Amino acid sequence: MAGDSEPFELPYAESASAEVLTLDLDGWEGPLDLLLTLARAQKVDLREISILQLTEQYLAFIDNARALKLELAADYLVMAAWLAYLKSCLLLPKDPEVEPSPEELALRLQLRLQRLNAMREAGARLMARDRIGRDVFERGAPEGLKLVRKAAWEASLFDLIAAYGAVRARAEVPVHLVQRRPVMTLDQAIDRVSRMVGAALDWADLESFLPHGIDGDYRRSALASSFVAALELAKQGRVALQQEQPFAPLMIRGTA
Amino acid sequence: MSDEPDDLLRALEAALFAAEAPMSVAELTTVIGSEGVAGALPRLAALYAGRGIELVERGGRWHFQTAADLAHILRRTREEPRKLSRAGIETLAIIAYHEPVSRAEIEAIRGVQISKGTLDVLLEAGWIRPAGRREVPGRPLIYATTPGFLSHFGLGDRRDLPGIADLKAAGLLDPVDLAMEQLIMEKPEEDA
Amino acid sequence: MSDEPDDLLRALEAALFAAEAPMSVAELTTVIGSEGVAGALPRLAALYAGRGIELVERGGRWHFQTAADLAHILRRTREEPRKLSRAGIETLAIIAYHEPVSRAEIEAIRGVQISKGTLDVLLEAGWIRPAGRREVPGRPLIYATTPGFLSHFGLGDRRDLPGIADLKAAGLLDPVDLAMEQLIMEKPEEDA
Repeated sequence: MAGDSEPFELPYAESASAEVLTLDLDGWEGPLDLLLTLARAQKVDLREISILQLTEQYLAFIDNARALKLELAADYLVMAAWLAYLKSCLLLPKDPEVEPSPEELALRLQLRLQRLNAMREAGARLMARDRIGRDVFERGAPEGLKLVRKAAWEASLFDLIAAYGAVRARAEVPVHLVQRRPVMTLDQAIDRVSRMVGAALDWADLESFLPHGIDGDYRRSALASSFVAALELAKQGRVALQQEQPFAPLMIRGTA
Repeated sequence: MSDEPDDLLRALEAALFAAEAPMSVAELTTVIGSEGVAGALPRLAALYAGRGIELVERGGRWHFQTAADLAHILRRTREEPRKLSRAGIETLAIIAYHEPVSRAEIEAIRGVQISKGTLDVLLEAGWIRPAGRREVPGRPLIYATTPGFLSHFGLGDRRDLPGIADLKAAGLLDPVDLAMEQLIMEKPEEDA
Repeated sequence: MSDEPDDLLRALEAALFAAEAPMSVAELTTVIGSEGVAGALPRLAALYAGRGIELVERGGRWHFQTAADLAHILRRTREEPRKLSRAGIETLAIIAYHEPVSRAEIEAIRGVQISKGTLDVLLEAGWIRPAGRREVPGRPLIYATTPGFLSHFGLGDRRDLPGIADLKAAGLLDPVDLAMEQLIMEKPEEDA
């Protein structure tokens, strides 16, 4: 009854050349799709379908395609091999050792066909709905809704006044005040060294002439000024200077 | 159309007419700058019932569109939307009825590999979107439909998918393994 | 809006809604494929009178448009608070204390060039306005503050601004070195 159904026959009707048949084979979305097409040709509810009959139809189809020397995609051949196995299992006496049973395999195939069929029908019903751009139309030239962002500038009166203060302060003519640094003048050093040399009779280290308990910049200033004072006093013949080697302590003694 | 449209209805009407895409209640509330949008939309839709243009809700978003029975007037000036291949239609149906669904799951139902182009076409049309990954080995990408899918096919909601309730009741949206398990479980009962 | 829209009105409504440009009576007659368009259009327009959208004729062509009083919905403005830059606040301060002043005078007082953007921001904020031209060579534009400036800063009058002596007393005349440092720090900003 199903053998002469339309989808099965169609390829033959148009098989003027092998190429056409190949193209028609491409029309199936895989072996499951081909099986479903054959199953639907049985014109019974998929739940009532005879898997054995379906298997025979599929195998016949593949044989015919082979006879026509058509190149069949591997998955069609895999399905054919599997169905041939299923067919033999279904025909042979039951072997309770075989798991899963051929009936279970057949049921599984039936369930898959039902699911694919359900989705194929759902797809067709979906496509038949009132679709935008085909059955219903949106506004042709919508004005569009625009959001314009506008900055709300923020500044306080204090910011304003402080900014003006900063500008004016920058513009003021700067006045530089040089801080007085602690120094011992040359006059002070001559006065001090000449007084101290007058009291001493023996050689003494120049550094011992510096005031006690001073350090830092003032000590360096006092040392420098005292050295120049010693040279000045030596020039005047009032002191004698002696140094054993470079960087050794500078010794000083009164000549009086 | 007895009652005079109030300010809220007028504002909604204007916003929805001018909008370039369907709008949610939240978006409309922002645009209109007033509350009560959710309640006013069905009133506005009722005002347009039976007219040449209709206000419809699709996936929580609202838009105006021409009445379906007037398609013959408008279609002559327009090209048909791109025709989807059979693989495309089936893949879209599987995603819509099973979402979220992975590529392998789609292939299991169709019994054939899907070419990359099929999913690309559906993605490009804005009908499906990647919806994360399935937390199974390999973490495959899963797909779901978009609000644009609902709008295009005139569905208020996924529950409006044709026949989805019947398919669910018949177990036809369950995987084969699950269906087999249930059938085997039922068996002893039948034998008894 | 008493009469039930008839088929012709529905068809016109849909055709005008879906149209990508305003349509003439002749075009509409072709699309609808029925006579009586010219008479039906004013009826359709009357149906929409006072609504959020209106059917209007412009130069023999008809189209739907948003009601004029709802134009604000199409173009919403949102204010986003932004702090005025240092260059901006200093320029504003100089204008406030010395108005009317030219750009060159502002730069002479600030000791730094000001970018055009700085004045634009102050103009946009509505705090300054062009106040004519200085009658010197080049006739430069001069700027003054606005009433909006006074109200924003809570001043009754420009003379309410504290004088130099007040600023000094308040310690707002920063030491020169610090001011120089700030000047150097802000420079890249102004270049940008």
